[in-house]
Amino acid sequence: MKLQYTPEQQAFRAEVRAWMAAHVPKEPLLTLEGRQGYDQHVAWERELAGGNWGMVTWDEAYGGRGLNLIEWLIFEEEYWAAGAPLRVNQNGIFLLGPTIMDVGTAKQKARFLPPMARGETIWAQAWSEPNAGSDMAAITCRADRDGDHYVLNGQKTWSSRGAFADWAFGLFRSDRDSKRHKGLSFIVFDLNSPGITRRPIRQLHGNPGFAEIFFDNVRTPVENRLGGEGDGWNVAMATAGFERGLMLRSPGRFQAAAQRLIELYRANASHAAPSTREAVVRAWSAAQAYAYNTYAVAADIMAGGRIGAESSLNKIFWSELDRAMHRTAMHLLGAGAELRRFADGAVNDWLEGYVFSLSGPIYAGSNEIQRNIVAERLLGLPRAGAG
Amino acid sequence: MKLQYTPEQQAFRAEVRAWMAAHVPKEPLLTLEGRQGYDQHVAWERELAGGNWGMVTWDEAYGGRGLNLIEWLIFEEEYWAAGAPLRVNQNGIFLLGPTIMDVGTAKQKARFLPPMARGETIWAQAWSEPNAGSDMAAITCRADRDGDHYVLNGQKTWSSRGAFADWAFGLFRSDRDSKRHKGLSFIVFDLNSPGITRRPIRQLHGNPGFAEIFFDNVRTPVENRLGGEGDGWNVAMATAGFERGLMLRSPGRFQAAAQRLIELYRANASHAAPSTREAVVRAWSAAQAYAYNTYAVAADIMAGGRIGAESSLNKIFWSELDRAMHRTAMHLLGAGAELRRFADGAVNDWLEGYVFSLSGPIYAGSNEIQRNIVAERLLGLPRAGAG
Amino acid sequence: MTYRLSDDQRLLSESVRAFFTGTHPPQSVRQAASEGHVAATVRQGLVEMGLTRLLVPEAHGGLGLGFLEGALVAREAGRVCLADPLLEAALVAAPWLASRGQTDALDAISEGRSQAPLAHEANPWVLGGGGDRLDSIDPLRRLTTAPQVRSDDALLLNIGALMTAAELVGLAEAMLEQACAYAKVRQQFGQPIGAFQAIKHQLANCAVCLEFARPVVWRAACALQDGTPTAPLHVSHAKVVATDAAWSTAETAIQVHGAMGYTYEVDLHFWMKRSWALAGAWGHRDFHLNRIDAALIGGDVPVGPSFTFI
Amino acid sequence: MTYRLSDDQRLLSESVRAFFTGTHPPQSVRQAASEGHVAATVRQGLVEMGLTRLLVPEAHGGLGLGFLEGALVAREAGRVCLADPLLEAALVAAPWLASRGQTDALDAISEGRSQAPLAHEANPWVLGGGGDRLDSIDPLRRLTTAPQVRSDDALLLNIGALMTAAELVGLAEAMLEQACAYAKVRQQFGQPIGAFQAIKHQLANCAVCLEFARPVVWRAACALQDGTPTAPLHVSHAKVVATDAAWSTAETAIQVHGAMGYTYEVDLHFWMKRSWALAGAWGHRDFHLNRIDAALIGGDVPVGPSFTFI
Repeated sequence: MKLQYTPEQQAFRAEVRAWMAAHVPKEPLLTLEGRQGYDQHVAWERELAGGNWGMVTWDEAYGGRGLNLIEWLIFEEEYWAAGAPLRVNQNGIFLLGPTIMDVGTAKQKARFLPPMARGETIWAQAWSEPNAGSDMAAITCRADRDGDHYVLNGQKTWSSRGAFADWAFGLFRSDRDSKRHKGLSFIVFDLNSPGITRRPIRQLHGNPGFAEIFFDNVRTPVENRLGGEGDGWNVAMATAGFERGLMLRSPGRFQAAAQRLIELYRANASHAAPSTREAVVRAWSAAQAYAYNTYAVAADIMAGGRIGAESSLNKIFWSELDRAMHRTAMHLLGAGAELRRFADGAVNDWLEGYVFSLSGPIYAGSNEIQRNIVAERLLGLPRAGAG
Repeated sequence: MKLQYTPEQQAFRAEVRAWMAAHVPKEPLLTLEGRQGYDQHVAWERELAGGNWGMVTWDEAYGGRGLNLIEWLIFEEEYWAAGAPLRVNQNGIFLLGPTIMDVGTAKQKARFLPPMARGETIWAQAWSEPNAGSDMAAITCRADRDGDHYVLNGQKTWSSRGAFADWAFGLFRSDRDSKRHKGLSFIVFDLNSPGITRRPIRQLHGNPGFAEIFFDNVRTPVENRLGGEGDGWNVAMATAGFERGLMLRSPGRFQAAAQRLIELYRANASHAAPSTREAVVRAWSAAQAYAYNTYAVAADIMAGGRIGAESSLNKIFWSELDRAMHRTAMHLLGAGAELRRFADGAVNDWLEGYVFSLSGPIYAGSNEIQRNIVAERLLGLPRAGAG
Repeated sequence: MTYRLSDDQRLLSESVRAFFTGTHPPQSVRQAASEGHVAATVRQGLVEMGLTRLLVPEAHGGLGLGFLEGALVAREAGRVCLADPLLEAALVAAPWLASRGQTDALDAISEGRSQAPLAHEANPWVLGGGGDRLDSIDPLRRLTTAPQVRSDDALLLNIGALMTAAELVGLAEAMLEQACAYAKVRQQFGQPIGAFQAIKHQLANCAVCLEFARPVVWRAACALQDGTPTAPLHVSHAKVVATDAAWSTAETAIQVHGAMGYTYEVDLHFWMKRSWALAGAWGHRDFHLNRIDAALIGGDVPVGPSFTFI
Repeated sequence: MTYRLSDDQRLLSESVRAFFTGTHPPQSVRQAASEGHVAATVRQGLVEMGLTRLLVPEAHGGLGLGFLEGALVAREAGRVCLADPLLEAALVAAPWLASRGQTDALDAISEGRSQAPLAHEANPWVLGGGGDRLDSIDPLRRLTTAPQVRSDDALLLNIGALMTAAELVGLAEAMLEQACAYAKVRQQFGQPIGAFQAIKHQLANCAVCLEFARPVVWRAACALQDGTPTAPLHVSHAKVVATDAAWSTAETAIQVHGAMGYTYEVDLHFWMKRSWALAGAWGHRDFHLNRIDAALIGGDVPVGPSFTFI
């Protein structure tokens, strides 16, 4: 254990901080769920890429800087400290990217990673289906082999970024006779392929969000398969491990929220209940604990470890922390909590954040599924018989 | 809705209060789990009976006062306000008594109720078996018919008051070929019958508590069966409804604890965390809500209703309230929380109470079972298939 | 001492429930949200049912009922997420104006012509007043900055908080029912998700929360009606437990619905948004918590088993 | 920046764990409780393993290791519910005395002859001192009122709180393991109770709690070792999360054990009692919560993403 940064790391932090101070948009961008906000966020990805910040851990050949995970964490800390926008390409850089790095061929890496790092190709995920949510092994979308192509048919849903993104990835049943986890293949595809229809889903706050994707004999070349045919479940689980584990939610985001919450508390201390005060203290405590844990996971990976079922602990923790922090803010706002914009015209981003936080315990594998994974894989409890 | 007491009810409250002030022991009794404390508590039952307070709701013919449930609640309020001892005969007066009243024959009522009200017969319960705890339908203790007797064999365990009580009641399998809920009979028996061996179980704090009861060809007359042969499950469920519902834990006990907790808070306010302060407020709030709900249940019963699965809501609420209140007190006591006796020699009854409160979510049907009942019987959710 | 609704009170609840069920299905909520105002037929129905003059004194042509009856109707309004500010006008403004002898506005409320927006320092914005429009997360709350009347009178706050608490109870009940209904039909892993203990126990916790919130609200209504000196304490108690019940039921209900609960297509969000809004209305959660705290820890309210009804 | 135990630190943990597992089974806890003192062989083993002089400076014949190594050993002591006041003497008193140049008592600690009971205003009673005996719920804590030394020095409190936090982590880990082991074998309704989601999810919650408590404790140990100015904040953070983890795991573990958990026969209670006792030792939970509160809300500790390591 050595909890000091090297001079090089400190210099790197200063470099990130200076760049962000010069480039982060002064005004918040519109929501990336709408066309206009999406375009703003894509432009921001390209601005980041201009500074060579697309994905700092990747090799320079792929548009990165070849940095290690500690430096990635420093980058993320300064990114969130600067109040920089959400990453519209997170499905690409944080989920698919590491998977390609892990199981992709040299050709696939060269083809997919650089445009991802440059923000030229924005990625959607396409995991769920109407009857395969928590039970993802119930997938029925088909990928029938036809020579050097797969022909995709079926329906995906809850595709984040699905409305506007360029490409997507998901699991398809490449063996028609297979059941459950077997016979699935991990396939990436161009969202503008003939035969694809996308329909944005209107979210509870009235804006479009994720999308449904319908496949009608969509042809995608076999070289767009990641990993072996029929090995898609394992490839996806590795992706899910990254998603829930290290990268999907880096700690800086929660530390920034805790910091803002402390400020909000100070401004409203006179009418806050005791439990609200302590919830503010707990927000900082939990965000810090999450950061420490992330540094520990990063150090483990750097020492040759892999993220396993521990990522489920992470998913439970950050999603419930995020919801709790925003709930506390709503209590502090009191009568103003319900306003989408305050009287001074400022957006009530605590309210938006609270609504968004409600998706945390649901998406990327519901917390009920995560608790099953923790219990069965980490604690060794038996799978259910009749229960 | 009419939330004022009548002058008669107020006069009754004054009468209870005056009697309690004159009779409640000035020094706390020893724990009723030990021989000496048990005897003290039995003496107290007889003193209560001397004032005709054994069970105020029963007919005068059975040693009661023929009062209604509102008056019973007033009695209980003043009982707990006076800091009177635990009722060593609660298995009798609150659990078995109402069941006898419900399904007993005139002869059974005349035989069992008056000595119960007079504190002459103290009752133990004998529900659980080593392999039938939460899963009570797994009972294997047998009651084989032999003429006008049942011959009891098997083992019961976790029998509260089992070590010293005079009589006990429980479920026995009277149909050898039956399974699960069928073929059980509800039988009461003299704990001093030949063939019975009792073994006190040492509880975690080192004192004896509940007991194991071993049956070796114990003969008990058929007239000691309550309800029909094979109908024991239904009779027991009625008892369990009373237990979990109205009578097992009357609100006064929790209101008294909340009152003491507020005093403890005031004495320790300077070093209490904000959440502890709010937990104190919540203790009063929850104890009051529990009291209101009990008055509502009492009014429903007086209007001809019966307690059903709602009693499971009650059980969950009071058991978690009790644990939360004592946990809060432990936080307030700080360094002193661990002491069995404080430096001044006073017993740390918050610690004792905390330890006792841990049994609340376990006994009388674990809270997991209660939540299943609520979900299935009140909310109509399906029983588990593969779960 | 009878902690039980009278036959008349039960009949009132049942008939209002039947009326709302028939005339105000979720579709009317959806329609009011998209059109920006409630259908005229809904308002007309409220007038015809006598709900707008429920708490108007008989001397002014009203039904002259009390706060408990008002709270029972507010709960029903919550159950259907009523797309009309009935609560603010008929259940809060009317009885307060009447109690202050300001009877001029009562006819307009009775006839459904006025929302009589009243503001209080703990409830700064009003439904349907003048001034600037504010944008609430609840599309059915047309908030504005300029009230018709502003008063910081304590009774006004207490009536507002009580009725809001009752509406929150109704909202929570409805959200629990919606979640249970979904859990019975949504299949995953070859069975309805409601068969899983993880789902069952979360929903059971909501039922516990509600079971012990309802009687607190009725008790507060009686205390306010009876002029009990500690009525403000009981009103705050009601607002806190009702807010907690609605808030936790909302979080559970959306969790049970999974991604479906995050869509506009499922009705749940209307009820959630109303709950979030009402948590802050007529004294927010922390305001009422602090009022209980001040009475119990700082104050001299008698506590203990002898004081169930103080 | 490496948030990872070194190979030496891992080896230390593993060898201490192996040693305790071999020499200090639950039976020795039970025996110490019934006999009123720990077996002499246990103490002798601690001395022979070098654990009594782990934090004694090399100049005084010790191993001269740091607070993180001490915390790792304290955690192992918690895992086995060590029936010896090793923590108070060797992990708290020794390094504090050494830091204050009071080296006279170090030999006695190293040789296992002294428990060197030290008191602090936040930890008023001591293990094995003189004066009156106090009766702890933990039968293995022989509390007395008269310390050998009393100091209200902040470093003493911080060392005591850190080591206690580490022991609490070990206690929680052990209770979670005991509950899981029981849930795998106890059958009800035809299957192990650990197959029920209601049990699984409660235990999973404990695992989450622990996963995010451990790194806070190691971070506090490093901060104290490095002399970081904000070390007291980190120590309080560690004590709070470790206390919460142990307390909630204890409540879950007894619930999973059902009535069996309420018996003396099952080992769990020794671990629970130690947890309850340590929650109050070296600054109780509320004391440390208030210390964090004062630093964050009242103070000027820098917070935010740039200040993970302050």
